[in-house]
Amino acid sequence: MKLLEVQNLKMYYQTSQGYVKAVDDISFQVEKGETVGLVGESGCGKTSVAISILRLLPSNGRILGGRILFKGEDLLEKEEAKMRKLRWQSISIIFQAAMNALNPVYRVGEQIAEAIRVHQALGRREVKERVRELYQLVGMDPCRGRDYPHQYSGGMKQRAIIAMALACNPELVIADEPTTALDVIVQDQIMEELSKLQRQLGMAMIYISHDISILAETCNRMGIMYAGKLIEYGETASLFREPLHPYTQSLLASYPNLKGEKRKLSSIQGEPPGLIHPPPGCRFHPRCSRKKTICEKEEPGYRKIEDNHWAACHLLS
Amino acid sequence: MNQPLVKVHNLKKYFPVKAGFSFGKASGYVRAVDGVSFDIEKGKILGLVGESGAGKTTCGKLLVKLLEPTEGKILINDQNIEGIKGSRLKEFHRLVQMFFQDPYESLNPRFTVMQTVAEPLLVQGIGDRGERETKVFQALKSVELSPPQHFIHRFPHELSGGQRQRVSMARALIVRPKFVVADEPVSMLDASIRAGLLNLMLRLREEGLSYLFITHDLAVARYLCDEIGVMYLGKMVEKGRTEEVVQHAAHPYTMALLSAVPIPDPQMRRDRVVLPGEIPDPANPPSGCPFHPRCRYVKKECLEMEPKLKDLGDDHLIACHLVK
Amino acid sequence: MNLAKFILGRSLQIALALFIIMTLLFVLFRVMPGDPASMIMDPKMPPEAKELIRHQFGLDKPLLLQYWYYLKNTLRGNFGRSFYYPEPVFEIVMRKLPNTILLFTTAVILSYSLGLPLGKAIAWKRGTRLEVGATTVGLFFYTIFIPWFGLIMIWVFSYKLGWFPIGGMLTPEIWSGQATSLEKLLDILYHLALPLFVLTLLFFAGSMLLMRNSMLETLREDYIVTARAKGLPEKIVRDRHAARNAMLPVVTALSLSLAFSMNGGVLTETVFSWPGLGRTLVEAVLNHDYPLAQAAFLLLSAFVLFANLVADILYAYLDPRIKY
Amino acid sequence: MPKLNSIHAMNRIQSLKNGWNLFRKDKLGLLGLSILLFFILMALFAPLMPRLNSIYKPMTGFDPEVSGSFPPSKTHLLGTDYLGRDILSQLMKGAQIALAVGLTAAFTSVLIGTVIGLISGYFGRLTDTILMRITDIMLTLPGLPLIIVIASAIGKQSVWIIVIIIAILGWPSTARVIRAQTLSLRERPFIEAAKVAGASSPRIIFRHITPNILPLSFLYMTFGVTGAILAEAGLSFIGLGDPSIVSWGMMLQWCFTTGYTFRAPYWVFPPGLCLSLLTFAFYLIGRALDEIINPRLRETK
Repeated sequence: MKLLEVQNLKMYYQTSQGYVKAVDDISFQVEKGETVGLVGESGCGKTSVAISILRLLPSNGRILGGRILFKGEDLLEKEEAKMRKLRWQSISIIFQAAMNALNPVYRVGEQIAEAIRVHQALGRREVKERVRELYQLVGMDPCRGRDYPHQYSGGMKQRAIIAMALACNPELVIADEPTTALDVIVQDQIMEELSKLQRQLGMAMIYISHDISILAETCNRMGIMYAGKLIEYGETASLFREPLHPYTQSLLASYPNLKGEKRKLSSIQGEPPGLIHPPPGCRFHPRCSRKKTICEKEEPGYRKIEDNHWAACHLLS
Repeated sequence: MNQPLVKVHNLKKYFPVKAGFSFGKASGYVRAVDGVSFDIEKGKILGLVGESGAGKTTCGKLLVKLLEPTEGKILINDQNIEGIKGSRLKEFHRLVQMFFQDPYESLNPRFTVMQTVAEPLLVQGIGDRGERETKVFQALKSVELSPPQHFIHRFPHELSGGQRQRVSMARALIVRPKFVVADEPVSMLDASIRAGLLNLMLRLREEGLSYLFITHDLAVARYLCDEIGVMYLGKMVEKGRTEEVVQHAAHPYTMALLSAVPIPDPQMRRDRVVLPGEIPDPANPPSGCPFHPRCRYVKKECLEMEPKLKDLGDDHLIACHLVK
Repeated sequence: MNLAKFILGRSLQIALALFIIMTLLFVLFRVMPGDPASMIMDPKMPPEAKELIRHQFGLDKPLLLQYWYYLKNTLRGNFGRSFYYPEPVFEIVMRKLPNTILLFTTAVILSYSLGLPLGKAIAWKRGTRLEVGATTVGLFFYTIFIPWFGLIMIWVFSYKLGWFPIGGMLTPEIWSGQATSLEKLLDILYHLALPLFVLTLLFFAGSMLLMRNSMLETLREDYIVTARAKGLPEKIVRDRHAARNAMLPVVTALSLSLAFSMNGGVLTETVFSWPGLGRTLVEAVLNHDYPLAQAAFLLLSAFVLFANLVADILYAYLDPRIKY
Repeated sequence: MPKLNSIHAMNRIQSLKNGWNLFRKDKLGLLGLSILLFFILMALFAPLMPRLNSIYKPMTGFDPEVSGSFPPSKTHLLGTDYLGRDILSQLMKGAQIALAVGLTAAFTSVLIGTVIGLISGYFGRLTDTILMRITDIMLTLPGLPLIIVIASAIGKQSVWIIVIIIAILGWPSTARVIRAQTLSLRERPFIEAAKVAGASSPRIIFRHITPNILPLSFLYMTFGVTGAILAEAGLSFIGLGDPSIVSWGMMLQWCFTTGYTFRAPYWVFPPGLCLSLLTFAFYLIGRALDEIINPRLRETK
């Protein structure tokens, strides 16, 4: 059953230089209990997708089109009060711990309890008990709930944020760069923990990351974003076996590997475009080694290659 | 065999820790680098890997004399660099240069690319104005920023992250150094840009440049380095030729580090050894083997005695009691 | 926690500051060119009395010894006799101190309890006409010339409308007669109203602007997005998460601006003839009553330093990251 | 190859232009700038008044036809003071004094503060500890009372002595900010890069750190002007100003001590209003500059 359907979403930021077209006509779906990854380089609009789903736009952000269906209901049509109830209760989000996502002046346990109290009519005792449970769930000592965020290490903050995200048993959890700025070993601990919890609790997850290698092991399906567009979307295995879009192909070839043969890395010429005046036609064409004349003029549509594997590229026709 | 270009012996750097109100008195020391030795031959790359707080960056800064060692000896090109000052220090900086981690912070925001790249020549008193400009053009071309006239008048905020990093590299390369300390130069860049810079560094190595390459990413280290040294809490715990370390890691920490690296291929399942806990406070390191609190194979010996580096043969060194 | 140690440390700093002020006063009034004796002796005194004071203050001794006597006398509260009033300086200043505390402290508390909520509210409604208007008016009052504003207030409310007295603190008829304490209290409030209003408005503008800026900074923090994502009602996000954190820089600024606020306090006391330390200082200086001026200044500084300490303790209480 | 010098000059002009474009968007900043321009014009035209007629000399110009303070008339557009001197010409002269006092005092104190902050931040250690302890103590002293005490101890009431006192007492706030900025700049990798390039300490201080803190010093100067003008006016109002000079504070003092306060609103209003408006203007300009110099504030728009 489809849990979340994002259809033709458009989200722009208003700036003095013009509109930043951060999310431009993006569609994808998340089934119940599955994990979907969104990969893209910095500034490609992946975080904007996340905050659009939760409708947490900054004051200059505008959703200019599209629908976001959650269990069949359009979130963009919902009243603010109803939306507020839905946040965390049904859809929660895991922010980067390095980004100060915990309020420095309150005890961490209290911040988790706050999320529970808003959504569930529980007594003080029960809330306390639930917080203890959550701490145990993410492998932390419940006594640490009495500490303030600055007393935690990066990895512990991230665990606490995960515990907070799971507080109300949401059906969908969005993890926005959950391990960026953490060391390799702690990153591995956190990813392992998240996979375990996802299997155990059965919620659906959207992972957002700039690092395709982290998501390769975690996600059932994956979307590749480039300059505000979703350029390829499909089953992870299929996407890695046979990447369709030239960008995906080059991206995969730019990762060094620890296992297997050592091969020369290929890099992509140039830099990602600015999103105020993105290139016409296919946004990747200025950097594409196989571009044709049509790529400069016409925007490519999605083409379905296999079941559940799509890409937007003129070369595929 | 070649005479090594860089020889480091028993290098130590302790930082005093000050507590609250005490006036200038140190209440303890952080042993950021604690007895590290290695050699780097001409045209080779040694990778230092480890988690943050392992002392990699301090090690790098000691080699370019941004910090003075507490103890130990550094020979570069057969010259002991201890206590050199004034004109000899300037001369030293023609031989040894550095690539920095953060492309956004390593360029003076008020300097144009021209001013930035020409600065080493200016302070070293190399060439006249015209010669310096020619050299800046050459340096920009060598880091693949072309055409150079496109870039020389720009300010850092008008460049992308990858371009800034190239400018920063051009500044280091303009004095034609023989040895470069590269402190995580690609860790803040996106994958597609990272590959280009790694290939650039490999090309420069072909031209005879040697590096100390500092990274937390073993996959990148494998791609770039001839040798890998693994650091943990200021100490070298394993060192050897890259493929040897990657394929036949012997130290439990190296094994854990290797197993934590994600593989960009869903077909390949790795055997995860998830290491518990986090790196301890370097101001207060554990007794015996610094890794023992997180080690699965910990023995009584490990708590009491610090293991020495042993040679497994073929220059593969390891500091662990498990290996006899 | 170590609150006692923190307070002790800060108290030592205050003692040091007072010592420096005392030394400064000594240098200013005794070492500066001119007859030092004339600075602490009334020119109208008979010669014998002068000789006595000269001896008492050790003015016939070497400078260093004088300094020692001066410090001893000051610490004992022996500031000498006023040139102008027939009583010891110490008694005069101790009588004035409560009046300054009453006016200044009430104004600070009142202005902050009004300014913080309003600053919070206008930051929340950033970009609206209300916000722009309140900010502009606030800025105007923040930079207004207080004596002038005070005079206008007196002109309107006392002179034209006759609602309040022109100045002073007490009505002699009430205090010499058989008035009840309630009547006396009301009389003080009647005199306090206008100067309090002026000073409060002035501090209020500052606190509101500070809170607004601090709030705008805080609203950009990531934990505010987290709070919204948690589905918390807007009011809780604003009050519990944003405003609570925005308070921290405001309190820091409070402790730094107390000394600055005292400028306004002194001028207000002068315009409204409020019998506090500030007005005493001004009058003493104009009357060349140097012993009184010194004592008034010393006490005023001590009061500001003490208020600073209170603000620092408040900050330490508000911010859990402070470990004294 | 193009002449690099001229290109760098162009770049500088370009960055000034960008700064102006940002400033222009701040309506309050523009308001401040126009008020300031108005007062600058006033100061510039001040010398013209006595040339028009000697009764318009701000200090000594007595009108034989009026004795004492009178409301505005045709010859005295803003009225006269208790000696029959023209208030308008006093007001214009006062603009000159206020600008001169404010700018010199602020410039001097910011200069001292910048140098001390730079030294403290760059060299650190004991120098830093001593300088910052002094700064902290000075910051906790009540400023105006201290100026009053020092001015009275010195005895001579000259406006330049007052300027010097204000300047000497005003540096600590700048020093603190510049020190903090220097400290953070000193740790930035581009300073390390300059060291690795072989640059000497003077070069690092003057070529790398100073250009990056000057905007901040300039910003503090605009705020410093406000403080200096208000301090001089306060001192004059109390009666410790320079009696040989017509400053706005002095005008108010004359009015206050001669007992005209409540009888001559035409005399009380203008100097106080000018004072408040001028300091307001500098503050608004400072605020607008702050948004340009500290980009954190800019992002939300």
